[in-house]
Amino acid sequence: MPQYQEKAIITRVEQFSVKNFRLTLDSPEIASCAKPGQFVMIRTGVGNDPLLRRPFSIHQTSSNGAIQIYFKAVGRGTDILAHVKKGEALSVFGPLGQGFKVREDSPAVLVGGGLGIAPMLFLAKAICRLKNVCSKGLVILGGREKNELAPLLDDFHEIGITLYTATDDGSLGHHGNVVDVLHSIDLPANCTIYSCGPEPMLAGIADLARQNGVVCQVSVESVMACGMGACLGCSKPRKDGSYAHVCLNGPVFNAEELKWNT
Amino acid sequence: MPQYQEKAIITRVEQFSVKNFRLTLDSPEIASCAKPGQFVMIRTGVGNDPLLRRPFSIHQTSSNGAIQIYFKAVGRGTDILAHVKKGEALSVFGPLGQGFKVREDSPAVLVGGGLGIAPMLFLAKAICRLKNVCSKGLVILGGREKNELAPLLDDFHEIGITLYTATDDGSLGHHGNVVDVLHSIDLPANCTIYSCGPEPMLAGIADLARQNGVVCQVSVESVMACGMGACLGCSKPRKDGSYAHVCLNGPVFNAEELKWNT
Amino acid sequence: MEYVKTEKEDLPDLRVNIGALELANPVMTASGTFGYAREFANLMNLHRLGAVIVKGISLYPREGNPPPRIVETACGMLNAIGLQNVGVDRFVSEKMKYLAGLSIPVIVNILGDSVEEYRQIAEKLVGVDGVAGIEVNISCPNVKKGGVAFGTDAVMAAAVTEAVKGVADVPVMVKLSPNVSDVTVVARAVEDAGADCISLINTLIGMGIDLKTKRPALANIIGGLSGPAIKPVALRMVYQVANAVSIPVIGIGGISSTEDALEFMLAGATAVQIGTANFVTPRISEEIVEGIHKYAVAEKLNSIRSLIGGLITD
Amino acid sequence: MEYVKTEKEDLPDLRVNIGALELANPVMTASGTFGYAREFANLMNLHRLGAVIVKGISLYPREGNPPPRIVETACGMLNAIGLQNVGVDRFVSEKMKYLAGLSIPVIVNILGDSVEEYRQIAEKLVGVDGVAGIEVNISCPNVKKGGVAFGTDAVMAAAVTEAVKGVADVPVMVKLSPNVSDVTVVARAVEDAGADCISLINTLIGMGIDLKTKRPALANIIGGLSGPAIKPVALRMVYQVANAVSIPVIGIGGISSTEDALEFMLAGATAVQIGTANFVTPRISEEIVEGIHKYAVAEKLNSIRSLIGGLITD
Ligand SMILES: Cc1cc2nc3c(=O)[nH]c(=O)nc-3n(C[C@H](O)[C@H](O)[C@H](O)COP(=O)(O)OP(=O)(O)OC[C@H]3O[C@@H](n4cnc5c(N)ncnc54)[C@H](O)[C@@H]3O)c2cc1C
Ligand SMILES: Cc1cc2nc3c(=O)[nH]c(=O)nc-3n(C[C@H](O)[C@H](O)[C@H](O)COP(=O)(O)OP(=O)(O)OC[C@H]3O[C@@H](n4cnc5c(N)ncnc54)[C@H](O)[C@@H]3O)c2cc1C
Ligand SMILES: Cc1cc2nc3c(=O)[nH]c(=O)nc-3n(C[C@H](O)[C@H](O)[C@H](O)COP(=O)(O)O)c2cc1C
Ligand SMILES: Cc1cc2nc3c(=O)[nH]c(=O)nc-3n(C[C@H](O)[C@H](O)[C@H](O)COP(=O)(O)O)c2cc1C
Ligand code: FES
Ligand code: FES
Repeated sequence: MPQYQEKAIITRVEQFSVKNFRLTLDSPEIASCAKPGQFVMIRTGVGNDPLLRRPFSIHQTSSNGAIQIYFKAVGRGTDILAHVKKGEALSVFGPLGQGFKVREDSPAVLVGGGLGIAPMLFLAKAICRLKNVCSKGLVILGGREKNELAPLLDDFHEIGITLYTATDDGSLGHHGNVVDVLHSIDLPANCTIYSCGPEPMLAGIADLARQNGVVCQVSVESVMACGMGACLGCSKPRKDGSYAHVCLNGPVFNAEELKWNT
Repeated sequence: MPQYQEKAIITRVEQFSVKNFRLTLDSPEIASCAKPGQFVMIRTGVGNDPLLRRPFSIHQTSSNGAIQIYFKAVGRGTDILAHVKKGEALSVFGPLGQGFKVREDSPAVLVGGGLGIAPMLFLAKAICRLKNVCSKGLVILGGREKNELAPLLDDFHEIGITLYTATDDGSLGHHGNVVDVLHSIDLPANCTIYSCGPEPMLAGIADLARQNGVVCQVSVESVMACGMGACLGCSKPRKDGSYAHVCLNGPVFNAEELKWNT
Repeated sequence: MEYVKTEKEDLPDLRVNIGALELANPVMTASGTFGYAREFANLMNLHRLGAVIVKGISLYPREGNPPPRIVETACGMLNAIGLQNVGVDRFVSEKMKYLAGLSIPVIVNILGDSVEEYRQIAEKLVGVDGVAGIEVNISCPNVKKGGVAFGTDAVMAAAVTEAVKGVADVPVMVKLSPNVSDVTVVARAVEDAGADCISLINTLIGMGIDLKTKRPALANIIGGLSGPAIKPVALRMVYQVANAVSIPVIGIGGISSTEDALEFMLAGATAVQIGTANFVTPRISEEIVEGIHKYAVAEKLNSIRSLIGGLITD
Repeated sequence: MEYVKTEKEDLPDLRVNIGALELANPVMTASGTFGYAREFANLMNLHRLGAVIVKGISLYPREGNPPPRIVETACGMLNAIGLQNVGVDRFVSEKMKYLAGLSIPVIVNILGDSVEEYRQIAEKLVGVDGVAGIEVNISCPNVKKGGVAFGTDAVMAAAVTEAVKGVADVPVMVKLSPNVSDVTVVARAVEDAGADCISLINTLIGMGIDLKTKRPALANIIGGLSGPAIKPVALRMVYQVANAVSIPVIGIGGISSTEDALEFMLAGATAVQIGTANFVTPRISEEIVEGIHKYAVAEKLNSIRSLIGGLITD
């Protein structure tokens, strides 16, 4: 599993809302081997403060060596990233972790909530190279309000997969959250749910999957220092009482493996 | 002595050589009361690293509320300053310290070496409002090479004071340093030397002044944490064995007051 | 002497008590980082501070250490000022007049070379107008004789405390060193010796080297580390000491924001001192007073005291 | 076992000796920050490192602490991993094979709950192929039983050292805690007890608080502070210990650049360990090896050893 520490030039900065941004980075080595669900660790500052890299899902890669991240400014590190400019360089380390395991012959149901949308574009593209998986599949995207989703819809439409949306304030698609939408639709037979988003959402989806007897892969978060298995800081309790490491064993897990606080 | 902590917008960035920069800052409160030889403390970063402000002489002020600093990128803090852009804001604190005490009726001899040129423009302007002081006065500017001086010469020419230059590599003016120039000219009778630059240069000038029996004011440097007398970190040995504080008692001192390592 | 106090009716109530001393709010300025307060008078409204603690005072004047006295470190700084000060006599005659005119409590930080010296300094402060409290610095790492030994030895720390308490007519705060194996041992010793409250932490002992010259970055070789870098150590020690003693604890160490100050209160501090942050943001102490007020309003706290030791650890 | 060594003729000579062990250069990776080395294999050339020190190993497997285990601080981080590890038996059977295949010395960091446990772990490492040294961690602050007590008590520290030395067939390095009043006392005690060299510092004990939840930032409440923030404290302690003992001293604490590493050598360190910086810049350890080489060339040093303790303090 190759990993690279690259100085990546920022080739595009898109601001979707006050807090939501998408960066395109020239990162050919990472782009060449990244898989959906994997992530990168990015240095946000120049000095020693903030000290640690920040993890971001790979939002999409392109054949010309670019990767994208889609992020929200929530604290010190992401605030700095929200101010980078085209032409500047960022230190990017990746690709890291275990991505989604695409199950062939099983219709794919992708569910992304909030910033959990980030890895879904990459995954949707990969999945739609497999006909069966895609034609019966669907994507559900949820956010707080329209602006969080609208700028991304074109990219998903292009892929040609059935698309549902939900917003907390009803400004786009279903008025409510993605779990409501999942409940309201008929899941394709023998489908696999691939999801990413806040823990309560993932817990809800895991629950629904269990009730429906379908496989569910979830991408989870954790505080990380190294992103590569060196610090053992990113522990997540497994159902069996042991700890998994999000950066090494995840970030994508089979929902059944983890302990859910519900 | 009023002091202000201002968020100053950068209105102009000039790069004179690889390492030398001049910034114009919109800082009306500081501009309104600053005196030649005083300095400001500037935060260079956003996080806690680098932690402390950096001291810079006030290079010139303008009646429309601007101040300028002229600086060289020599380390972490100044490297960050070398990358600021027009429109960004810097936290500036000042004006600080005791400036030059302009002696009326005494012809002024201004000597600036290296970054010691910075306060000389402000001083030259102030001095040239006093006829006697200016008409018989002169300015000597020294640098490593032409690029360090050339971009500033127009500003000095405008003032209409006699100007000498010296460069280490001979690319502009006298081939040598400012102390050589001082030795080579006839000092105006009863003159006052005002100087700023590296310690060895100041020591040389102090020596020459003593030999010629003329008053010499020097602006010296020191590491500083607070710039305002609170930390007692910026101590400089006096001739009498006690310590002066550069930020409070200086940065401008009568050369006779200080202990020179020669 | 009367201070402008928050009235009981003013909500949120920001008052806190350290021993017999009532502060209008929990924000003080740390010794050695705020000069003699006057330096900050044209930058902020000094009267809004909870208290001012002045630069350490010794029995006789001290010239301090040769330069360099300070060096920046990652998120912090080292200092080896060497307790430059005018001595207690000149302090009382030259500096106290201005300070006594302030409507806020002034606490005098003292440092001696021997138990007897501490007693003598404290004696000279008895009855001096404007002195609202004494902070006993048993922890300054920059003075060769005395300083360190008192702070790292529980028996000596207790002896100094007792000597100062024996003469002082104002509350006595003892300032602990973090350079110890178990800070609670020293804390309990000074509590038993009669301290009215405990402040901590003083600086961690550190060192810097200039690779170019191959020399120490400080003329004194070692110095005291302060600033945001040390906050985690300070927070831990405040938490430990607050759980070990029953007198009020004052939190110090890297506090640079309202959030930092409130975290120390959750850990068990009754009040806080702002140090190095005064250099970075001269108005910070007043800003933190304002920030605590805003927090108390937003959180609908009747009294900021309800926060003290409120850390949830189940 | 034979390592790829710099030949005497290769100038500059970067070799250093820690006890009977010769390193090709003074750069090691610190325990707990470099996994079992394999994690870094596709990022750098492991063979260029002076040595690798693996994550702390205990007698029995440990699950470690619940999350959150880490929190960022100003220029540093707190960790309370709680020594998650597979235990010495599985370490030997599962991890040593790969490590033994490396052409660089592998040093095993061990931690026990009692003197006897330390001895047992060391015994299980006797004769294991690839183990070039043992680092005795008497200073981990994250394990309730044991850890701290050994590191802050000179008598216990000596007892652990003696027990390990009694069985070990490789050089024994004892890793000291910085959370003590006088680090030279413990250093001398472990030297007298037979330690081949001393490494320091381990993490400072610290704490973080989440104001929003009013809870500790770490599930374990307290944790170990590492990173650039602690460098000044580490440098001071290395300087003190190097002047107090005659066995080699290994410098650890916030080293993030070639300059940092060289400063520790000037302070008296024979070699250094890179810790937290491995997280920030995964390739940093190899970069520092390259940087030291460049420095030695630029400064025309025949041997990097000429730098050790070269601080000018007149
Ligand atoms: C594998 C992985 C993939 C991720 N992908 C994305 C992505 O594609 N887009 C995106 O916007 N974010 C993503 N995140 C979350 C992102 O890493 C955090 O938002 C970021 O680290 C916050 O840094 P900060 O300095 O701005 O916040 P800080 O100042 O460090 O903290 C601000 C707030 O954010 C919370 N926070 C900090 N770190 C994390 C974290 N790792 N996870 C969750 N909350 C955190 C803190 O508790 C705090 O409340 C991902 C996280 C992981 C672990
Ligand atoms: C009163 C005063 C006025 C000044 N005016 C100007 C000015 O107008 N223009 C200008 O370019 N510089 C001026 N300086 C110097 C300027 O403050 C330093 O260059 C700056 O602080 C270096 O910061 P840094 O973070 O870039 O360097 P650092 O990374 O902190 O250090 C890099 C190198 O610079 C040296 N250095 C650091 N601080 C100082 C200092 N205060 N004085 C001298 N050397 C230092 C260090 O020893 C080191 O070798 C002035 C200094 C003082 C005290
Ligand atoms: C420049 C400087 C001078 C100091 N002088 C004193 C002093 O005279 N007496 C004292 O008790 N503490 C002194 N201190 C320690 C501070 O009061 C405070 O305990 C320490 O700096 C930690 O807080 P901080 O991180 O907020 O600065 C000094 C600190 C600094 C930085
Ligand atoms: C996540 C983490 C885990 C650590 N685990 C161990 C350990 O198992 N054994 C040990 O002796 N030290 C351990 N340490 C301490 C480091 O080896 C090192 O002494 C300390 O971090 C200071 O160096 P640094 O500032 O370069 O990180 C650990 C440090 C960190 C950050
Ligand atoms: S983040 Fe370091 S092991 Fe996962
Ligand atoms: S810089 Fe603080 S007193 Fe001069």
